[in-house]
Amino acid sequence: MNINTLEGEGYTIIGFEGDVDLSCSPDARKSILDVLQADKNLLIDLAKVSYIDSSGVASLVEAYQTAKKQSLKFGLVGVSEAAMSVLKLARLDKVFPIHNSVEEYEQEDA
Amino acid sequence: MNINTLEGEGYTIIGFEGDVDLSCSPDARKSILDVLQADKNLLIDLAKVSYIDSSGVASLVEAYQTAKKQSLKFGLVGVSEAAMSVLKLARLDKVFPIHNSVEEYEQEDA
Amino acid sequence: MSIETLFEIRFPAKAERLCLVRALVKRTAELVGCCSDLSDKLVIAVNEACMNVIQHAYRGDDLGEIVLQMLNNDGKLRFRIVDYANPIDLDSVKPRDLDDLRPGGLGTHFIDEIMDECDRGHLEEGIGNYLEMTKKIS
Amino acid sequence: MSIETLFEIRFPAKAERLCLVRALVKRTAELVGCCSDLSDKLVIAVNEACMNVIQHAYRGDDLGEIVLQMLNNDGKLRFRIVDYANPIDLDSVKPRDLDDLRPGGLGTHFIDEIMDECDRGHLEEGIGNYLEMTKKIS
Ligand SMILES: Nc1ncnc2c1ncn2[C@@H]1O[C@H](COP(=O)(O)OP(=O)(O)O)[C@@H](O)[C@H]1O
Ligand SMILES: Nc1ncnc2c1ncn2[C@@H]1O[C@H](COP(=O)(O)OP(=O)(O)O)[C@@H](O)[C@H]1O
Repeated sequence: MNINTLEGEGYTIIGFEGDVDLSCSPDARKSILDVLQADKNLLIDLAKVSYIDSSGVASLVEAYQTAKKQSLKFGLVGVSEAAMSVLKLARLDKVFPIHNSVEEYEQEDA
Repeated sequence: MNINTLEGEGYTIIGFEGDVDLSCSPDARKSILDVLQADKNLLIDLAKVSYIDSSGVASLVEAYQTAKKQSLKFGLVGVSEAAMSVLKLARLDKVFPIHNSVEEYEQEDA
Repeated sequence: MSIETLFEIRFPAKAERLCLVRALVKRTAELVGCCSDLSDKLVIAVNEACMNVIQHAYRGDDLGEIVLQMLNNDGKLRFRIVDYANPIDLDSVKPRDLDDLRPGGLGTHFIDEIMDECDRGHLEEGIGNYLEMTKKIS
Repeated sequence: MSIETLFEIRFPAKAERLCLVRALVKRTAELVGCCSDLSDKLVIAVNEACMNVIQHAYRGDDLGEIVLQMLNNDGKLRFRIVDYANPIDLDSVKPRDLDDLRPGGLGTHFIDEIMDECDRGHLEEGIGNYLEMTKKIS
Protein backbone atom coordinates (compact mmCIF):
# COMPACT_ATOMS: atom_id res chain seq x y z
CA MET A 1 0.00 0.00 0.00
CA ASN A 2 1.12 3.54 -0.77
CA ILE A 3 -0.15 6.59 1.08
CA ASN A 4 -0.25 10.01 -0.60
CA THR A 5 -1.16 13.05 1.41
CA LEU A 6 -2.21 16.25 -0.34
CA GLU A 7 -3.20 19.59 1.14
CA GLY A 8 -6.31 21.19 -0.40
CA GLU A 9 -8.08 24.45 0.44
CA GLY A 10 -9.42 23.82 3.92
CA TYR A 11 -8.98 20.05 3.89
CA THR A 12 -6.40 17.33 3.56
CA ILE A 13 -6.74 14.40 1.14
CA ILE A 14 -5.19 11.06 1.97
CA GLY A 15 -5.01 8.69 -0.98
CA PHE A 16 -4.47 4.99 -0.45
CA GLU A 17 -3.13 2.88 -3.28
CA GLY A 18 -3.04 -0.90 -3.54
CA ASP A 19 -4.18 -3.39 -0.91
CA VAL A 20 -5.22 -1.92 2.44
CA ASP A 21 -5.02 -5.02 4.61
CA LEU A 22 -3.95 -6.09 8.08
CA SER A 23 -0.28 -5.81 7.10
CA CYS A 24 -0.58 -2.06 6.56
CA SER A 25 -3.86 -0.83 8.05
CA PRO A 26 -2.02 0.42 11.17
CA ASP A 27 -0.09 2.78 8.86
CA ALA A 28 -3.32 3.83 7.16
CA ARG A 29 -4.89 4.47 10.57
CA LYS A 30 -1.95 6.54 11.75
CA SER A 31 -1.98 8.74 8.64
CA ILE A 32 -5.71 9.35 9.18
CA LEU A 33 -5.43 10.20 12.86
CA ASP A 34 -2.48 12.52 12.22
CA VAL A 35 -4.66 14.68 9.98
CA LEU A 36 -7.56 14.76 12.42
CA GLN A 37 -5.26 15.52 15.33
CA ALA A 38 -4.05 18.53 13.34
CA ASP A 39 -7.71 19.62 13.30
CA LYS A 40 -8.11 19.39 9.55
CA ASN A 41 -11.07 18.34 7.48
CA LEU A 42 -10.35 14.97 5.90
CA LEU A 43 -11.04 13.43 2.52
CA ILE A 44 -9.94 9.88 1.86
CA ASP A 45 -9.34 8.91 -1.75
CA LEU A 46 -10.06 5.23 -2.35
CA ALA A 47 -9.91 5.33 -6.15
CA LYS A 48 -6.74 3.25 -6.35
CA VAL A 49 -7.60 0.76 -3.63
CA SER A 50 -7.46 -2.76 -5.08
CA TYR A 51 -8.50 -4.43 -1.82
CA ILE A 52 -9.59 -3.33 1.63
CA ASP A 53 -10.23 -5.67 4.53
CA SER A 54 -12.22 -5.18 7.73
CA SER A 55 -9.20 -3.68 9.51
CA GLY A 56 -8.98 -1.00 6.82
CA VAL A 57 -12.71 -0.39 7.09
CA ALA A 58 -12.34 -0.12 10.88
CA SER A 59 -9.92 2.77 10.36
CA LEU A 60 -12.50 4.51 8.17
CA VAL A 61 -15.17 4.09 10.85
CA GLU A 62 -12.79 5.48 13.45
CA ALA A 63 -11.99 8.43 11.19
CA TYR A 64 -15.70 9.10 10.64
CA GLN A 65 -16.42 9.04 14.35
CA THR A 66 -13.36 11.04 15.39
CA ALA A 67 -14.09 13.73 12.80
CA LYS A 68 -17.68 13.95 14.01
CA LYS A 69 -16.58 14.33 17.63
CA GLN A 70 -14.18 17.12 16.62
CA SER A 71 -16.73 18.77 14.30
CA LEU A 72 -14.44 18.21 11.33
CA LYS A 73 -15.61 17.26 7.87
CA PHE A 74 -15.01 13.71 6.69
CA GLY A 75 -15.69 12.11 3.35
CA LEU A 76 -14.62 9.47 0.88
CA VAL A 77 -13.88 10.30 -2.74
CA GLY A 78 -13.58 8.15 -5.85
CA VAL A 79 -14.31 4.85 -4.15
CA SER A 80 -13.01 1.96 -6.28
CA GLU A 81 -15.28 -0.95 -7.13
CA ALA A 82 -13.34 -3.27 -4.82
CA ALA A 83 -13.64 -0.85 -1.90
CA MET A 84 -17.31 -0.12 -2.57
CA SER A 85 -18.19 -3.79 -2.56
CA VAL A 86 -16.69 -4.09 0.95
CA LEU A 87 -18.41 -0.92 2.19
CA LYS A 88 -21.69 -2.36 0.96
CA LEU A 89 -21.09 -5.63 2.78
CA ALA A 90 -20.50 -3.54 5.93
CA ARG A 91 -23.61 -1.44 5.18
CA LEU A 92 -21.40 1.63 5.42
CA ASP A 93 -22.09 2.88 1.90
CA LYS A 94 -25.15 4.65 3.33
CA VAL A 95 -23.31 5.91 6.43
CA PHE A 96 -20.18 7.54 5.03
CA PRO A 97 -20.43 10.70 2.94
CA ILE A 98 -19.21 9.56 -0.49
CA HIS A 99 -18.24 11.94 -3.30
CA ASN A 100 -17.42 10.97 -6.85
CA SER A 101 -14.55 13.44 -6.99
CA VAL A 102 -12.84 16.22 -5.09
CA GLU A 103 -14.55 18.74 -7.41
CA GLU A 104 -17.92 17.32 -6.42
CA TYR A 105 -16.99 17.60 -2.75
CA GLU A 106 -15.94 21.23 -3.20
CA GLN A 107 -19.19 22.09 -4.97
CA GLU A 108 -21.33 20.40 -2.33
CA ASP A 109 -19.25 22.04 0.35
CA ALA A 110 -19.54 25.55 -1.14
CA MET B 1 -6.45 -20.54 -23.63
CA ASN B 2 -8.50 -19.45 -26.59
CA ILE B 3 -7.70 -20.37 -30.19
CA ASN B 4 -8.75 -18.13 -33.07
CA THR B 5 -8.25 -19.31 -36.61
CA LEU B 6 -8.36 -16.84 -39.47
CA GLU B 7 -7.96 -17.41 -43.19
CA GLY B 8 -5.67 -14.94 -45.00
CA GLU B 9 -4.61 -14.74 -48.63
CA GLY B 10 -2.53 -17.87 -49.09
CA TYR B 11 -2.05 -18.60 -45.41
CA THR B 12 -3.91 -19.36 -42.19
CA ILE B 13 -3.32 -17.49 -38.95
CA ILE B 14 -3.83 -19.23 -35.64
CA GLY B 15 -3.97 -16.87 -32.69
CA PHE B 16 -3.50 -18.16 -29.17
CA GLU B 17 -4.79 -16.14 -26.26
CA GLY B 18 -3.99 -16.57 -22.57
CA ASP B 19 -1.81 -19.26 -21.02
CA VAL B 20 -0.54 -21.97 -23.39
CA ASP B 21 0.42 -24.62 -20.86
CA LEU B 22 0.33 -28.38 -20.40
CA SER B 23 -3.41 -28.26 -19.73
CA CYS B 24 -4.15 -27.02 -23.26
CA SER B 25 -1.04 -27.44 -25.40
CA PRO B 26 -2.49 -30.64 -26.93
CA ASP B 27 -5.34 -28.47 -28.28
CA ALA B 28 -2.85 -25.91 -29.54
CA ARG B 29 -0.87 -28.68 -31.22
CA LYS B 30 -3.95 -30.14 -32.89
CA SER B 31 -5.03 -26.78 -34.29
CA ILE B 32 -1.55 -26.31 -35.74
CA LEU B 33 -1.31 -29.75 -37.31
CA ASP B 34 -4.81 -29.41 -38.79
CA VAL B 35 -3.69 -26.38 -40.79
CA LEU B 36 -0.49 -28.02 -41.98
CA GLN B 37 -2.33 -31.21 -42.90
CA ALA B 38 -4.59 -29.07 -45.09
CA ASP B 39 -1.37 -27.98 -46.85
CA LYS B 40 -1.64 -24.34 -45.87
CA ASN B 41 1.04 -21.83 -45.01
CA LEU B 42 0.87 -21.08 -41.28
CA LEU B 43 1.28 -17.96 -39.21
CA ILE B 44 0.97 -18.21 -35.45
CA ASP B 45 -0.05 -15.08 -33.59
CA LEU B 46 1.42 -14.99 -30.09
CA ALA B 47 0.55 -11.37 -29.30
CA LYS B 48 -2.02 -12.30 -26.65
CA VAL B 49 -0.09 -15.13 -25.04
CA SER B 50 0.37 -14.40 -21.34
CA TYR B 51 2.37 -17.55 -20.68
CA ILE B 52 3.80 -20.40 -22.72
CA ASP B 53 5.52 -23.45 -21.25
CA SER B 54 7.90 -25.94 -22.84
CA SER B 55 5.01 -28.09 -24.07
CA GLY B 56 3.64 -25.10 -25.99
CA VAL B 57 7.09 -24.37 -27.37
CA ALA B 58 7.39 -28.03 -28.40
CA SER B 59 4.29 -27.59 -30.57
CA LEU B 60 5.90 -24.61 -32.24
CA VAL B 61 9.05 -26.61 -32.97
CA GLU B 62 6.94 -29.42 -34.40
CA ALA B 63 5.04 -26.91 -36.54
CA TYR B 64 8.29 -25.40 -37.82
CA GLN B 65 9.70 -28.79 -38.73
CA THR B 66 6.51 -30.14 -40.26
CA ALA B 67 6.06 -27.02 -42.39
CA LYS B 68 9.65 -27.30 -43.58
CA LYS B 69 9.18 -30.95 -44.53
CA GLN B 70 6.02 -30.07 -46.48
CA SER B 71 7.61 -26.94 -48.04
CA LEU B 72 5.00 -24.75 -46.40
CA LYS B 73 5.70 -21.34 -44.96
CA PHE B 74 5.77 -20.97 -41.20
CA GLY B 75 6.18 -17.89 -39.05
CA LEU B 76 5.34 -16.26 -35.77
CA VAL B 77 3.73 -12.82 -35.61
CA GLY B 78 3.41 -10.29 -32.79
CA VAL B 79 5.20 -12.35 -30.17
CA SER B 80 4.28 -11.10 -26.67
CA GLU B 81 6.99 -10.26 -24.16
CA ALA B 82 6.13 -13.33 -22.09
CA ALA B 83 6.39 -15.64 -25.11
CA MET B 84 9.57 -14.01 -26.37
CA SER B 85 11.29 -14.46 -23.05
CA VAL B 86 10.60 -18.21 -23.25
CA LEU B 87 11.70 -18.45 -26.90
CA LYS B 88 14.96 -16.76 -25.91
CA LEU B 89 15.51 -19.20 -23.06
CA ALA B 90 15.04 -21.98 -25.63
CA ARG B 91 17.34 -20.17 -28.08
CA LEU B 92 14.54 -20.38 -30.64
CA ASP B 93 14.24 -16.63 -31.19
CA LYS B 94 16.97 -16.97 -33.80
CA VAL B 95 15.52 -20.15 -35.32
CA PHE B 96 11.87 -19.26 -35.95
CA PRO B 97 10.93 -16.65 -38.56
CA ILE B 98 9.40 -13.86 -36.46
CA HIS B 99 7.37 -10.98 -37.90
CA ASN B 100 6.17 -7.95 -36.00
CA SER B 101 2.82 -8.06 -37.75
CA VAL B 102 0.85 -9.77 -40.49
CA GLU B 103 1.44 -6.71 -42.69
CA GLU B 104 5.18 -7.11 -42.25
CA TYR B 105 4.92 -10.78 -43.18
CA GLU B 106 2.95 -9.97 -46.32
CA GLN B 107 5.50 -7.37 -47.41
CA GLU B 108 8.44 -9.69 -46.81
CA ASP B 109 6.57 -12.44 -48.56
CA ALA B 110 5.73 -10.31 -51.63
CA MET C 1 -18.60 -36.53 -8.87
CA SER C 2 -16.83 -36.78 -5.55
CA ILE C 3 -14.83 -34.31 -3.49
CA GLU C 4 -11.92 -32.83 -5.38
CA THR C 5 -9.01 -31.22 -3.53
CA LEU C 6 -8.08 -28.02 -5.28
CA PHE C 7 -5.13 -27.23 -3.02
CA GLU C 8 -3.91 -27.18 0.54
CA ILE C 9 -1.63 -24.34 1.59
CA ARG C 10 0.29 -23.88 4.85
CA PHE C 11 1.70 -20.52 5.78
CA PRO C 12 2.91 -18.67 8.87
CA ALA C 13 0.23 -16.67 10.68
CA LYS C 14 1.56 -13.32 9.48
CA ALA C 15 -0.45 -10.48 8.02
CA GLU C 16 2.13 -10.10 5.24
CA ARG C 17 1.20 -13.52 3.83
CA LEU C 18 -2.49 -12.79 3.39
CA CYS C 19 -1.93 -11.31 -0.06
CA LEU C 20 -0.64 -14.68 -1.26
CA VAL C 21 -3.72 -16.45 0.01
CA ARG C 22 -5.93 -13.90 -1.69
CA ALA C 23 -4.13 -14.35 -5.02
CA LEU C 24 -4.40 -18.12 -4.74
CA VAL C 25 -8.08 -18.23 -3.79
CA LYS C 26 -8.96 -15.74 -6.51
CA ARG C 27 -7.19 -17.75 -9.21
CA THR C 28 -8.63 -21.04 -7.98
CA ALA C 29 -12.18 -19.72 -7.79
CA GLU C 30 -11.88 -18.49 -11.36
CA LEU C 31 -10.41 -21.82 -12.40
CA VAL C 32 -13.50 -23.67 -11.18
CA GLY C 33 -15.73 -21.24 -13.02
CA CYS C 34 -16.69 -18.56 -10.50
CA CYS C 35 -17.36 -15.16 -12.01
CA SER C 36 -15.13 -12.29 -11.02
CA ASP C 37 -17.60 -10.89 -8.47
CA LEU C 38 -18.09 -14.22 -6.71
CA SER C 39 -14.34 -14.90 -6.72
CA ASP C 40 -13.76 -11.53 -5.08
CA LYS C 41 -16.35 -12.31 -2.42
CA LEU C 42 -14.80 -15.68 -1.64
CA VAL C 43 -11.43 -13.96 -1.32
CA ILE C 44 -12.92 -11.53 1.20
CA ALA C 45 -14.38 -14.32 3.34
CA VAL C 46 -11.20 -16.41 3.37
CA ASN C 47 -9.06 -13.35 4.05
CA GLU C 48 -11.20 -12.32 7.03
CA ALA C 49 -11.19 -15.85 8.40
CA CYS C 50 -7.39 -15.99 8.22
CA MET C 51 -7.12 -12.52 9.76
CA ASN C 52 -9.22 -13.70 12.67
CA VAL C 53 -6.92 -16.66 13.21
CA ILE C 54 -3.90 -14.34 13.22
CA GLN C 55 -5.48 -11.78 15.53
CA HIS C 56 -7.71 -13.80 17.84
CA ALA C 57 -6.57 -17.43 17.83
CA TYR C 58 -2.80 -16.88 17.67
CA ARG C 59 -3.14 -13.34 19.17
CA GLY C 60 -0.36 -12.09 16.94
CA ASP C 61 2.09 -14.94 17.62
CA ASP C 62 3.49 -15.25 14.13
CA LEU C 63 5.21 -18.55 14.80
CA GLY C 64 1.79 -20.14 14.42
CA GLU C 65 0.80 -21.89 11.23
CA ILE C 66 -2.40 -21.71 9.22
CA VAL C 67 -3.60 -24.45 6.91
CA LEU C 68 -6.13 -23.62 4.23
CA GLN C 69 -7.74 -26.29 2.10
CA MET C 70 -9.98 -25.51 -0.82
CA LEU C 71 -12.16 -28.34 -2.10
CA ASN C 72 -14.78 -28.68 -4.77
CA ASN C 73 -17.62 -30.93 -3.67
CA ASP C 74 -19.66 -31.23 -6.81
CA GLY C 75 -20.36 -27.55 -7.31
CA LYS C 76 -20.05 -26.64 -3.65
CA LEU C 77 -16.76 -24.99 -2.73
CA ARG C 78 -15.47 -25.89 0.70
CA PHE C 79 -12.81 -23.92 2.56
CA ARG C 80 -11.28 -25.51 5.62
CA ILE C 81 -9.04 -23.35 7.77
CA VAL C 82 -7.09 -24.97 10.58
CA ASP C 83 -4.88 -23.41 13.25
CA TYR C 84 -2.85 -24.94 16.07
CA ALA C 85 -3.57 -22.28 18.66
CA ASN C 86 -5.22 -22.95 22.02
CA PRO C 87 -8.87 -23.89 21.67
CA ILE C 88 -10.89 -20.72 21.25
CA ASP C 89 -14.12 -19.79 23.00
CA LEU C 90 -16.50 -20.68 20.18
CA ASP C 91 -19.35 -18.65 21.68
CA SER C 92 -17.30 -15.46 21.50
CA VAL C 93 -17.15 -15.64 17.72
CA LYS C 94 -19.87 -13.33 16.58
CA PRO C 95 -20.22 -10.09 14.60
CA ARG C 96 -21.15 -6.78 16.20
CA ASP C 97 -24.61 -5.38 15.67
CA LEU C 98 -24.18 -3.48 12.41
CA ASP C 99 -26.30 -0.58 13.69
CA ASP C 100 -23.94 -0.14 16.62
CA LEU C 101 -21.35 1.75 14.61
CA ARG C 102 -17.82 1.18 15.90
CA PRO C 103 -14.47 0.17 14.49
CA GLY C 104 -14.12 -3.64 14.23
CA GLY C 105 -16.52 -6.52 14.48
CA LEU C 106 -17.09 -6.83 10.74
CA GLY C 107 -15.06 -9.89 9.72
CA THR C 108 -17.48 -12.55 10.92
CA HIS C 109 -20.34 -10.58 9.40
CA PHE C 110 -18.60 -10.59 6.01
CA ILE C 111 -18.07 -14.32 6.31
CA ASP C 112 -21.70 -15.03 7.24
CA GLU C 113 -22.93 -12.76 4.46
CA ILE C 114 -20.78 -14.36 1.76
CA MET C 115 -20.82 -18.06 2.66
CA ASP C 116 -23.78 -20.44 2.70
CA GLU C 117 -22.64 -22.38 5.75
CA CYS C 118 -20.00 -22.04 8.46
CA ASP C 119 -18.97 -24.64 10.96
CA ARG C 120 -16.38 -24.00 13.69
CA GLY C 121 -14.88 -26.34 16.21
CA HIS C 122 -11.86 -27.52 18.13
CA LEU C 123 -9.48 -30.10 16.70
CA GLU C 124 -9.68 -33.45 18.45
CA GLU C 125 -6.05 -33.35 19.49
CA GLY C 126 -6.77 -30.85 22.30
CA ILE C 127 -5.01 -28.06 20.52
CA GLY C 128 -6.15 -26.15 17.48
CA ASN C 129 -9.33 -25.00 15.82
CA TYR C 130 -11.06 -25.32 12.48
CA LEU C 131 -13.50 -23.32 10.45
CA GLU C 132 -15.30 -24.87 7.50
CA MET C 133 -17.10 -22.60 5.11
CA THR C 134 -19.08 -23.74 2.08
CA LYS C 135 -20.49 -21.91 -0.87
CA LYS C 136 -22.58 -23.33 -3.69
CA ILE C 137 -21.24 -22.11 -7.00
CA SER C 138 -23.28 -24.08 -9.52
CA MET D 1 18.29 -14.06 9.59
CA SER D 2 17.30 -17.71 9.44
CA ILE D 3 15.23 -19.71 6.99
CA GLU D 4 11.73 -18.33 6.57
CA THR D 5 8.94 -20.49 5.20
CA LEU D 6 6.95 -18.49 2.70
CA PHE D 7 4.40 -21.20 2.02
CA GLU D 8 3.89 -24.88 1.42
CA ILE D 9 1.26 -25.93 -1.10
CA ARG D 10 -0.05 -29.42 -1.88
CA PHE D 11 -2.01 -30.07 -5.04
CA PRO D 12 -3.01 -32.97 -7.25
CA ALA D 13 -0.60 -33.72 -10.08
CA LYS D 14 -2.90 -32.30 -12.75
CA ALA D 15 -1.95 -29.93 -15.54
CA GLU D 16 -5.03 -27.83 -14.76
CA ARG D 17 -3.60 -26.85 -11.39
CA LEU D 18 -0.34 -25.42 -12.71
CA CYS D 19 -1.88 -22.00 -13.23
CA LEU D 20 -2.53 -21.76 -9.49
CA VAL D 21 1.05 -22.55 -8.69
CA ARG D 22 2.22 -19.96 -11.18
CA ALA D 23 0.00 -17.26 -9.65
CA LEU D 24 1.19 -18.14 -6.15
CA VAL D 25 4.89 -18.20 -6.99
CA LYS D 26 4.63 -14.95 -8.94
CA ARG D 27 2.91 -13.14 -6.06
CA THR D 28 5.29 -14.55 -3.47
CA ALA D 29 8.39 -13.66 -5.47
CA GLU D 30 7.13 -10.11 -5.79
CA LEU D 31 6.32 -10.03 -2.07
CA VAL D 32 9.94 -10.79 -1.20
CA GLY D 33 11.13 -8.08 -3.55
CA CYS D 34 11.90 -9.81 -6.86
CA CYS D 35 11.44 -7.60 -9.90
CA SER D 36 8.81 -8.56 -12.44
CA ASP D 37 11.31 -10.17 -14.81
CA LEU D 38 12.91 -12.33 -12.13
CA SER D 39 9.50 -13.33 -10.73
CA ASP D 40 8.45 -14.44 -14.21
CA LYS D 41 11.62 -16.51 -14.57
CA LEU D 42 11.10 -18.21 -11.22
CA VAL D 43 7.55 -19.01 -12.28
CA ILE D 44 8.87 -20.65 -15.44
CA ALA D 45 11.33 -22.83 -13.54
CA VAL D 46 8.80 -23.98 -10.93
CA ASN D 47 6.16 -24.60 -13.59
CA GLU D 48 8.53 -26.76 -15.66
CA ALA D 49 9.62 -28.70 -12.60
CA CYS D 50 6.00 -29.45 -11.67
CA MET D 51 5.22 -30.37 -15.29
CA ASN D 52 8.05 -32.88 -15.21
CA VAL D 53 6.68 -34.45 -12.06
CA ILE D 54 3.25 -34.76 -13.68
CA GLN D 55 4.59 -36.15 -16.95
CA HIS D 56 7.63 -38.18 -15.97
CA ALA D 57 7.41 -39.06 -12.27
CA TYR D 58 3.67 -39.74 -12.03
CA ARG D 59 3.43 -40.45 -15.79
CA GLY D 60 0.06 -38.78 -15.97
CA ASP D 61 -1.45 -40.50 -12.91
CA ASP D 62 -3.39 -37.55 -11.56
CA LEU D 63 -4.09 -39.19 -8.22
CA GLY D 64 -0.54 -38.28 -7.28
CA GLU D 65 0.21 -35.30 -5.10
CA ILE D 66 2.84 -32.59 -5.46
CA VAL D 67 4.18 -30.57 -2.55
CA LEU D 68 5.87 -27.26 -3.25
CA GLN D 69 7.63 -25.30 -0.54
CA MET D 70 9.01 -21.85 -1.07
CA LEU D 71 11.52 -20.61 1.50
CA ASN D 72 13.59 -17.49 1.91
CA ASN D 73 17.04 -18.26 3.26
CA ASP D 74 18.46 -14.82 3.86
CA GLY D 75 18.15 -13.56 0.29
CA LYS D 76 18.33 -16.97 -1.32
CA LEU D 77 14.99 -18.33 -2.46
CA ARG D 78 14.62 -22.08 -2.11
CA PHE D 79 11.98 -24.13 -3.88
CA ARG D 80 11.50 -27.71 -2.75
CA ILE D 81 9.26 -29.91 -4.88
CA VAL D 82 8.32 -33.33 -3.58
CA ASP D 83 6.36 -36.15 -5.21
CA TYR D 84 5.33 -39.59 -3.99
CA ALA D 85 5.88 -41.43 -7.25
CA ASN D 86 8.25 -44.35 -7.68
CA PRO D 87 11.89 -43.32 -7.43
CA ILE D 88 12.98 -41.90 -10.76
CA ASP D 89 16.16 -42.64 -12.66
CA LEU D 90 18.11 -39.54 -11.65
CA ASP D 91 20.61 -39.95 -14.49
CA SER D 92 17.88 -39.71 -17.09
CA VAL D 93 17.02 -36.16 -16.04
CA LYS D 94 18.82 -34.00 -18.54
CA PRO D 95 18.01 -31.49 -21.28
CA ARG D 96 18.40 -32.22 -24.95
CA ASP D 97 21.28 -30.65 -26.86
CA LEU D 98 19.74 -27.32 -27.88
CA ASP D 99 21.31 -27.53 -31.34
CA ASP D 100 19.53 -30.82 -31.97
CA LEU D 101 16.22 -29.17 -32.80
CA ARG D 102 13.25 -31.34 -31.85
CA PRO D 103 10.03 -30.94 -29.89
CA GLY D 104 10.61 -31.43 -26.16
CA GLY D 105 13.61 -31.60 -23.91
CA LEU D 106 13.51 -27.95 -22.89
CA GLY D 107 12.12 -28.01 -19.34
CA THR D 108 15.31 -29.03 -17.54
CA HIS D 109 17.26 -26.57 -19.66
CA PHE D 110 14.95 -23.73 -18.55
CA ILE D 111 15.40 -24.79 -14.93
CA ASP D 112 19.19 -24.94 -15.18
CA GLU D 113 19.30 -21.61 -16.96
CA ILE D 114 17.14 -19.81 -14.41
CA MET D 115 18.23 -21.31 -11.10
CA ASP D 116 21.62 -21.06 -9.41
CA GLU D 117 21.59 -24.59 -8.02
CA CYS D 118 19.51 -27.74 -8.41
CA ASP D 119 19.63 -30.84 -6.30
CA ARG D 120 17.55 -33.94 -7.01
CA GLY D 121 17.14 -37.11 -5.04
CA HIS D 122 14.92 -39.89 -3.75
CA LEU D 123 13.01 -39.53 -0.51
CA GLU D 124 14.33 -41.75 2.25
CA GLU D 125 11.05 -43.57 2.65
CA GLY D 126 11.69 -45.67 -0.50
CA ILE D 127 8.99 -43.87 -2.44
CA GLY D 128 9.02 -40.37 -3.80
CA ASN D 129 11.47 -37.82 -5.14
CA TYR D 130 12.55 -34.28 -4.43
CA LEU D 131 14.01 -31.42 -6.37
CA GLU D 132 15.52 -28.44 -4.58
CA MET D 133 16.23 -25.34 -6.58
CA THR D 134 17.81 -22.18 -5.20
CA LYS D 135 18.17 -18.69 -6.55
CA LYS D 136 19.95 -15.74 -4.98
CA ILE D 137 17.73 -12.69 -5.14
CA SER D 138 19.67 -10.13 -3.11
N1 LIG E 1 -10.60 -17.38 14.73
C1 LIG E 1 -11.03 -16.80 15.87
N2 LIG E 1 -10.51 -17.18 17.05
C2 LIG E 1 -10.92 -16.62 18.21
N3 LIG E 1 -11.84 -15.65 18.28
C3 LIG E 1 -12.41 -15.22 17.13
C4 LIG E 1 -12.03 -15.76 15.88
N4 LIG E 1 -12.74 -15.12 14.92
C5 LIG E 1 -13.52 -14.23 15.55
N5 LIG E 1 -13.34 -14.28 16.88
C6 LIG E 1 -14.05 -13.45 17.91
O1 LIG E 1 -15.18 -12.87 17.28
C7 LIG E 1 -15.13 -11.44 17.36
C8 LIG E 1 -15.69 -10.81 16.11
O2 LIG E 1 -14.83 -11.05 15.03
P1 LIG E 1 -14.91 -10.14 13.74
O3 LIG E 1 -16.34 -9.98 13.36
O4 LIG E 1 -14.07 -10.77 12.70
O5 LIG E 1 -14.38 -8.71 14.16
P2 LIG E 1 -12.99 -8.24 14.77
O6 LIG E 1 -11.96 -9.24 14.38
O7 LIG E 1 -12.77 -6.91 14.16
O8 LIG E 1 -13.21 -8.17 16.25
C9 LIG E 1 -13.67 -11.12 17.60
O9 LIG E 1 -13.49 -9.91 18.28
C10 LIG E 1 -13.20 -12.31 18.43
O10 LIG E 1 -13.53 -12.14 19.77
N1 LIG F 1 10.64 -35.14 -12.44
C1 LIG F 1 11.13 -36.05 -13.34
N2 LIG F 1 10.97 -37.37 -13.12
C2 LIG F 1 11.45 -38.27 -14.00
N3 LIG F 1 12.11 -37.96 -15.11
C3 LIG F 1 12.31 -36.66 -15.40
C4 LIG F 1 11.84 -35.64 -14.51
N4 LIG F 1 12.19 -34.45 -15.04
C5 LIG F 1 12.84 -34.71 -16.19
N5 LIG F 1 12.93 -36.04 -16.42
C6 LIG F 1 13.60 -36.69 -17.57
O1 LIG F 1 14.42 -35.73 -18.21
C7 LIG F 1 14.04 -35.58 -19.58
C8 LIG F 1 14.19 -34.14 -20.02
O2 LIG F 1 13.23 -33.35 -19.38
P1 LIG F 1 12.84 -31.94 -19.97
O3 LIG F 1 14.09 -31.23 -20.34
O4 LIG F 1 11.97 -31.25 -18.98
O5 LIG F 1 12.06 -32.21 -21.33
P2 LIG F 1 10.74 -33.06 -21.64
O6 LIG F 1 9.94 -33.10 -20.39
O7 LIG F 1 10.09 -32.30 -22.73
O8 LIG F 1 11.23 -34.41 -22.09
C9 LIG F 1 12.62 -36.09 -19.64
O9 LIG F 1 12.29 -36.58 -20.91
C10 LIG F 1 12.63 -37.20 -18.59
O10 LIG F 1 13.13 -38.38 -19.13
